[in-house]
Amino acid sequence: QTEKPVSGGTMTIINGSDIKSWDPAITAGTYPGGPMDVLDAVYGFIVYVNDKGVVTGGMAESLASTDAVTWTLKLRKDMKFTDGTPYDAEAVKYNWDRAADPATLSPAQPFISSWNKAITVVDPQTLTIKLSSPNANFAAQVAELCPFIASPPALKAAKEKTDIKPVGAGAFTLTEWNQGISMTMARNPGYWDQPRPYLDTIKFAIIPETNSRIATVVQGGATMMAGYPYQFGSNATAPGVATREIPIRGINRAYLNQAKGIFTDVRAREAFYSAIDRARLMQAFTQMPGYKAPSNYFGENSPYFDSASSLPAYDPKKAQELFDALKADGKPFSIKIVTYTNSDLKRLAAYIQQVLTGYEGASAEIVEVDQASLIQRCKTQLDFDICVEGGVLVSNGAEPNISNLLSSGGAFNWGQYKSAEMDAALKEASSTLDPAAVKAAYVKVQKLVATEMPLYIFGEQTRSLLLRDNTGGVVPSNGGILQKQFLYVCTDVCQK
Amino acid sequence: MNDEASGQAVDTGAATHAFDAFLRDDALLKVRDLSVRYRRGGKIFVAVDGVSFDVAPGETLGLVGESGSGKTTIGRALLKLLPKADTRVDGHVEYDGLNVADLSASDLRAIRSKLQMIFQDPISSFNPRRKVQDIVGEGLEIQGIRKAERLERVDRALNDVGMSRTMVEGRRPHQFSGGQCQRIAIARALAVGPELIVCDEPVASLDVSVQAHVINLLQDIRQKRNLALIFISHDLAVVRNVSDRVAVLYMGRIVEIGTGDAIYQRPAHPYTRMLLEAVPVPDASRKILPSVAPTQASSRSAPPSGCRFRLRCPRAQAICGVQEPKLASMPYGQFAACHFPHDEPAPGMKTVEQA
Amino acid sequence: MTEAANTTPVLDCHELSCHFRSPFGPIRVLHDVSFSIPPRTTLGIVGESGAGKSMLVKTIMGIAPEGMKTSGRILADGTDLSTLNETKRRAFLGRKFGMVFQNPMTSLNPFVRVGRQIEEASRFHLRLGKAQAKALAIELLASVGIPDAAECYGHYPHQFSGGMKQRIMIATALACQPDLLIADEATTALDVTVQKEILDLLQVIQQQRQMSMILVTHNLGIVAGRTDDILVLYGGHVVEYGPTNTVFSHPRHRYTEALLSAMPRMDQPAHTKLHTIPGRPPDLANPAPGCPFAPRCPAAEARCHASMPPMTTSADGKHRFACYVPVQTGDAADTAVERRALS
Amino acid sequence: MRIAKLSYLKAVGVRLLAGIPVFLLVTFSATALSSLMPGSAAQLILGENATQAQIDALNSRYGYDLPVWERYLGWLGRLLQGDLGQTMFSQQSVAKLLVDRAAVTFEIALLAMFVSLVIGVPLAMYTASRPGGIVDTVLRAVSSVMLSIPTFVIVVLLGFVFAIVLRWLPATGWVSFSDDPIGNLYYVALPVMCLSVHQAAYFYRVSRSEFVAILQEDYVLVARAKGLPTRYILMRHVLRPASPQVLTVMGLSMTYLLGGSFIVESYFAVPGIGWTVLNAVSSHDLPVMQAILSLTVVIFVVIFILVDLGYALIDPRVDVS
Amino acid sequence: MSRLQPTQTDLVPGQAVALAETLNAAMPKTARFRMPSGHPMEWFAFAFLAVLIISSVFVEFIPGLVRASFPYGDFSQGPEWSLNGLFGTDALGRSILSRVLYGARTTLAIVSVATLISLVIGMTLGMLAGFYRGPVERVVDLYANSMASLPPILVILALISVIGNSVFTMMLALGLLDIGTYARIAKGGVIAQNDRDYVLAARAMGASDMRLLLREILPNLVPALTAIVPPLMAGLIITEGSLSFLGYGIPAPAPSWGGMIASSTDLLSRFPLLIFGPIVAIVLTVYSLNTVGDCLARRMNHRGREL
Ligand SMILES: Nc1ncnc2c1ncn2[C@@H]1O[C@H](COP(=O)(O)OP(=O)(O)OP(=O)(O)O)[C@@H](O)[C@H]1O
Ligand SMILES: Nc1ncnc2c1ncn2[C@@H]1O[C@H](COP(=O)(O)OP(=O)(O)OP(=O)(O)O)[C@@H](O)[C@H]1O
Ligand SMILES: [Mg+2]
Ligand SMILES: [Mg+2]
Ligand code: NI
Repeated sequence: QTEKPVSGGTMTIINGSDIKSWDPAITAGTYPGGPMDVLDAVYGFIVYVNDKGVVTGGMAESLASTDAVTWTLKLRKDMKFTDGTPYDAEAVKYNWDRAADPATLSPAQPFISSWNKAITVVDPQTLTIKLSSPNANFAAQVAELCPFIASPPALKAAKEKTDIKPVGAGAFTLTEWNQGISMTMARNPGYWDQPRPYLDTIKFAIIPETNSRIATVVQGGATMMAGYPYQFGSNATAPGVATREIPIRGINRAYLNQAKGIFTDVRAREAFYSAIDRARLMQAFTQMPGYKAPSNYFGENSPYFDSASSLPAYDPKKAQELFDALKADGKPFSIKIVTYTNSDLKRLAAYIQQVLTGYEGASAEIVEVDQASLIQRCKTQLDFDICVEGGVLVSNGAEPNISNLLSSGGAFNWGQYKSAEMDAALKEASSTLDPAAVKAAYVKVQKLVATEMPLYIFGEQTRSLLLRDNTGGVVPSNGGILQKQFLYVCTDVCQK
Repeated sequence: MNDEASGQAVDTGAATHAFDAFLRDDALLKVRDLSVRYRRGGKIFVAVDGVSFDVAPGETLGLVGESGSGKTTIGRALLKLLPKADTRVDGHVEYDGLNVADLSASDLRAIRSKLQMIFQDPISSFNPRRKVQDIVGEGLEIQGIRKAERLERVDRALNDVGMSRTMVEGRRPHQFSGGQCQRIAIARALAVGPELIVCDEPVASLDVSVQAHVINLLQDIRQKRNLALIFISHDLAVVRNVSDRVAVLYMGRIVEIGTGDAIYQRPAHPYTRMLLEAVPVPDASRKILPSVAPTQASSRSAPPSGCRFRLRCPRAQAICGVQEPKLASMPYGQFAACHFPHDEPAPGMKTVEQA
Repeated sequence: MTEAANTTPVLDCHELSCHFRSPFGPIRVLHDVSFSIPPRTTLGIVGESGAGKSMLVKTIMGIAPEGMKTSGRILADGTDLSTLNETKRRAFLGRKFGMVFQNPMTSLNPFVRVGRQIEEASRFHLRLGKAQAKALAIELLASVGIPDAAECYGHYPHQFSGGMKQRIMIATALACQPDLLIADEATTALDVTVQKEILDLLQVIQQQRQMSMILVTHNLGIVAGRTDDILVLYGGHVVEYGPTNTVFSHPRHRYTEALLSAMPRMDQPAHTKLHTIPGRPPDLANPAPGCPFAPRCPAAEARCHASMPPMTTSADGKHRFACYVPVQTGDAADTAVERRALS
Repeated sequence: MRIAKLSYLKAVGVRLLAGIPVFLLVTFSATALSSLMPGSAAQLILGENATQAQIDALNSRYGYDLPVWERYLGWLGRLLQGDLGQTMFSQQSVAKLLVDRAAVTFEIALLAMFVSLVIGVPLAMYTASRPGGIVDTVLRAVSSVMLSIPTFVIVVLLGFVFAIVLRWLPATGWVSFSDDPIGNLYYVALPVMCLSVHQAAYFYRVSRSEFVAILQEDYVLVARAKGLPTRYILMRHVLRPASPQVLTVMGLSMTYLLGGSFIVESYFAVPGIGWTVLNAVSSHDLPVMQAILSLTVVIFVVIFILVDLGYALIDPRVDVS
Repeated sequence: MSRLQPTQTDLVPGQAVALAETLNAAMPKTARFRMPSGHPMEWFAFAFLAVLIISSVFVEFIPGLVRASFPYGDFSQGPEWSLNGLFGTDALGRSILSRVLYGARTTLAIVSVATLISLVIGMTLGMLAGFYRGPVERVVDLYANSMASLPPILVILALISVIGNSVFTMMLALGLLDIGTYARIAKGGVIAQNDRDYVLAARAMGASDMRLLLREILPNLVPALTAIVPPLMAGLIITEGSLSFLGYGIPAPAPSWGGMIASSTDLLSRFPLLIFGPIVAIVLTVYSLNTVGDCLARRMNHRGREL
């Protein structure tokens, strides 16, 4: 960055939907435009994972450990919430204890309750946590699952979840919330990292329709939106706009139901992999050519990438043989694809269906549900063979996503994949701080992924921002959420 | 040609009570104190008010009166055809000794073949979607008469009105002229073998040349079948031609009732006179001298006290506003409801005898 | 006819013919209708429904329905209407002629105050100012026998009874002091007593204002005693035209005769058999070549079916009829006139 | 005068009362349907990792596990106290939200109605007096095509042309009139245009056929017989008799405009009730949903009262009671 | 005393009878005696609907036309001059023309069944309400008013989100929509006819209520109801499309027009031609239905005396 940041100005970030609650304990969606993106502006990440995958200090100075068992959180001095109460170790402990209480209904409750009893407040700026077993990814998990600390009096004052007022110590304070439409926030003058934040005002606008979102940025009606290059088309080169890739790789995946149905048979999973050309599937999905099928969970430029084991490649002959074999065993390959009503996903599902019908003895049925019911349908009711959830899941940082996806009972393991070997390998990877040991463990994981095919990984993508070309200070963290305190308005077009 | 009527002269001598005088015991249809009230937008509107009359078998009773005087309402009340909602019918209608109000649905259906109706607008009294022979046979079909007999009776009825089944076969009403339609309507009424037909302005919508056909036809059939008719019309010339007796209605009440000769030659009620004088007569030898004084019709919903005609009446006096005149016997045999009835012959009325 | 200084006919029609186009060829509704109305006289036009009465007066007023083709000459007060363009003609007619329509319920605009409807023609044609026009309207209302004329000026049509509405219509037609008042079945929709009042009113007004008048009706009783001349239309043809008295006492055309005897009369006893006219009115779309009445005529001869009888004039020259076998009266011989040479 | 006023009041009262059953039926059905809907707001609040037990717990905390009628009566009771509740997620007052959003929708709807009237009615008048002419034929064809394009297609096409290709008009967003009148016009243009395409054609068709029918009326014939100029006849004798019909259509078109606002607002991200209710349905924001449904019913009732009163004003024959 | 019907011959067959009808029609003062204009467009509308219905019913038998689900060419190709490529290919390389025709089948089936449902229920309710008035009428009015007070999309949206979106539920939900409209029209027709002399005449003959309703009144309601069926069907097609547009349409495998438009809307700025085929189909169909409705309505008016 050669440009010198200046203070002042307003930015509008377009999201696809509004947040549902200000409860810092209830967090979901570490992706740009997700709820955590908005909460970050008010609460600020206590620590965040930067785009290199390194845990970096945010509101706290650091969260670190030498043995992966005892973790020390160092807070900054004299931090205050906007209501004047101190942002200190007690406040942090209060927030985490609250989240560990089942009555709070926090989705991170199982994670936090496994260690919150072991929190020791050393002094107002220091807090130690002694884990029961080593976890090298603890800091990353905190950044993902419980990064937001709200003013304890504000939390106590709220009777119900939805009563919670957003009182944090983050870069901005909420001034107006027009539910479902827009949200306006003003600079928090008491933010610890002066002169940041640079912006006077930050706005979140909600526009559900992708084309309208893009057009709005192009016309200058908003500053930025997150999306994928394929969506931008020629708008990416329109005057006044720029695109910025968020260098965090994610995978497009679908869940294969291994609790019941045809996919309990590994041959069926292999057949499915062989039957479809995943590059072409991605092309159908995005309507852009030039995709390459990912060979495994980690991408080629991931430090953990292992070229030895790779997922089955497109092989229609093999697929047909497997379908026939399955049929011979009395297991005709006829699957139910569950997805939600989004036109890209519909296209994806329709493509799968179209390809499968090309095989003899294979067929697929598509079930569309609305986005809110998808989780219920797939995760709770297990009523699917293959469940496609939109979006990409960040995979280069390994944890916590990899465990969530692949370990038995993992939060994202909708397919109910269960493998003791896999669990052991994952545990091994996260219980050491030695990079070589971690890599070795992940080689095992990749081998298992390639042979057991716990889920359907069909594409890899990075997100991009479509933004006005005078937007500076773009610092992505976690799944691509911008650290908003760094944003500033360039006087002219920003230099790279 | 006025032979049948003479046999039915009203027996005035025996009457002791004026009210009963024009009523008889041997009548086919007895109407006593018939009142009909409509409710319109919360207000009660008396369309027919205490009307009593009789119709003997084979007799024709003409009902005349201005528009809105309640002629149609009376006709429909007799046949129980008034809308059920917002309508109240009081009084007593007796047909052949049966009180029509008390009849069960099936008895009513049986009686409907005896009592029939012909409407003013022949075309609209036919269902445009149905074929003419079905329309004529409908009453019989409802009575459950077998097809063979039905066809035969339809033929007979059509013959009576001077048509034949081949003429109507497969056709719909709108393919016939007004006069033909009215004949078909008559055939429809005749097919069920009625004893009394209520004709509600059956010729009002017809041209003079066609009207004559229909009137003659009705007369012939009446004679042949000994039908009783209630003939509603506002055309006094037509009523004169067809009726044995005439009742003059004014604002829902009978103001004068009696034989045609009496009413037309010696009208007692001033209203009857006014009506008769207003009839345009196709006689160019009489130059008409216009009178200019406009008369004001009284409000129908809030009728004046006493005699309802008094505001328009040239003879009205104080008593007319106080006491309501009752129907009373007049020297020429008719009954009129007037305190100061006329007894001289109607001016300018040429009768056959005088001519 | 009345003697007068100015004898230019108020209206003079020469061989007026009208036809509509239809998918089955032209429908001729009027055939060579000729007549004239001297000042201060009343003409009755009678005929059955569909005979073309309304078409005749509408054609004269220039308000015939779209798609009607007209030929023939109409002279109003000596001016040939065909020399005027559409707008001028309408304005001219609006001033010279007043018209009262059949149905008073529909011919007054329910949305416009009656005063306005009465005065608007005078404001356009006579260029009267607001106050003047209002005064005129009130005066007209009073003259047609509306009590409280000044108050009624601001009322809407629905506040009046049918008879009153027809009086208002008459007032409307009188607004420009027309030379001729045309009443097209002006009383058909009214009760007998009201009908009489309206007819009387028309007659009085005609005499007061020295106008001419056309009474269109299908009821022969109405024209009897109220008109000077009478024109009988049948199937679009003039079948008889002459002084009212003569036509009623000595009808010459078979149709007129039949019509008169088909009417029930109050001076006949009950149950008198009426004379009927067999058959039905002519079908305008498929006209027979001969006399339109021939198919129904008891006296029809072969030539009646073959060609239209010429207009014949009676001895006194006033009574005309188109019949080969007219009803004989024993009077002097009739003269057949060359139709083209008529008036 | 006083009596007249009173009778108006009474007429309004009677009609309002008649609207009550409709109101109850609609709002009750909304409660009933919402309780049958799969998914819940709790799910959305808690996020995707929440367990079913957690969701149920939150639902019962908000009283969404009560029987339908209890919930409904509760809502009704609060409504009677003037409390429409608060939005599920942002804890705004629903009443205030409703006012803000309805103002936007009304502005768009009324402007669209105005534009359509101004385009449709004069053209109708012109062509009705010259039936069969070239303008008539062309407009007839154009209007029937316009009537046949679904609103969502119009929205997509006009949005594409004016916002995406030409970039003349904003693709999304809203500036309220009180903040910036000119900006408001800029933002309102595209939504109004989209809604007017259909409405203008509709008004044109209806009023043309009404004008044609009235031109056949006897009283128009009378006016022509008086020799009055055509322009005068149209203005004085045709326009007003046609207005009850136009008024009816205006009333009916409000329903269309509200329905159209769903699509227009959600496509152009305009903060009106259409978009709000769509959001509310998909996010299970019951208080908002109920409030907007109630509002639509009330709007409907009020519009019909206004139309009725309008008849009474326009048509001297109509008696308010 | 009042005016006559133009009397016409009953013995001259053929043309004269037809003419009599025409004249009958011409007589009421509101009717114009002009040949109904816009005839070419009406012909077009009838022909288009006929072609659409036939080709969608027999779509499998159209020679050379690929199946709707068949990957015919590359993704998102523009139109080309061949049967299958006439409208181009969609985002999955399927022939848009073929999908439009198969979609016509789905759309028309849904809309027809929905119309049938609402017509039958609405007509029955409306007739009962008009005939018996009283509480039946109040219930029907309540339903009709409630439906009319809500934008149809909202109603359907609520229903679909409860009963799920399949072809079948869509039929049901759309079927509920127009019941009120049909009921209202049937009710109005019955009330108008109730005072008609022919109903009175049948009553005077002793006809039972059932007979009056079915034999006398119903046949005369049919024209009025048929005339509004096409425009209401057009309305349903639009509603179905709007739902798909909002993302609540019928699910994927069944091609429907609304769904096709919705799925191409997202790609509009990149592949504007994709949307062309289904829009043409939907606009032409709605246009034709409206035109046919107008035509029927006019015919009905011309018949003069029917209702
Ligand atoms: N269904 C009804 N509801 C309310 N009022 C009615 C109803 N039918 C008739 N009336 C009123 O009752 C009065 C009598 O009507 P009715 O039809 O019996 O008169 P009428 O003598 O037959 O008149 P016309 O000569 O016009 O046929 C009229 O004032 C009419 O307005
Ligand atoms: N618009 C029209 N197109 C074609 N023919 C018409 C039209 N209007 C009227 N006619 C025909 O013209 C003939 C004359 O009609 P007109 O209205 O003049 O009759 P009328 O004598 O006034 O009858 P009525 O007594 O019924 O008023 C009728 O046969 C009618 O069928
Ligand atoms: Mg009557
Ligand atoms: Mg006429
Ligand atoms: Ni004799």
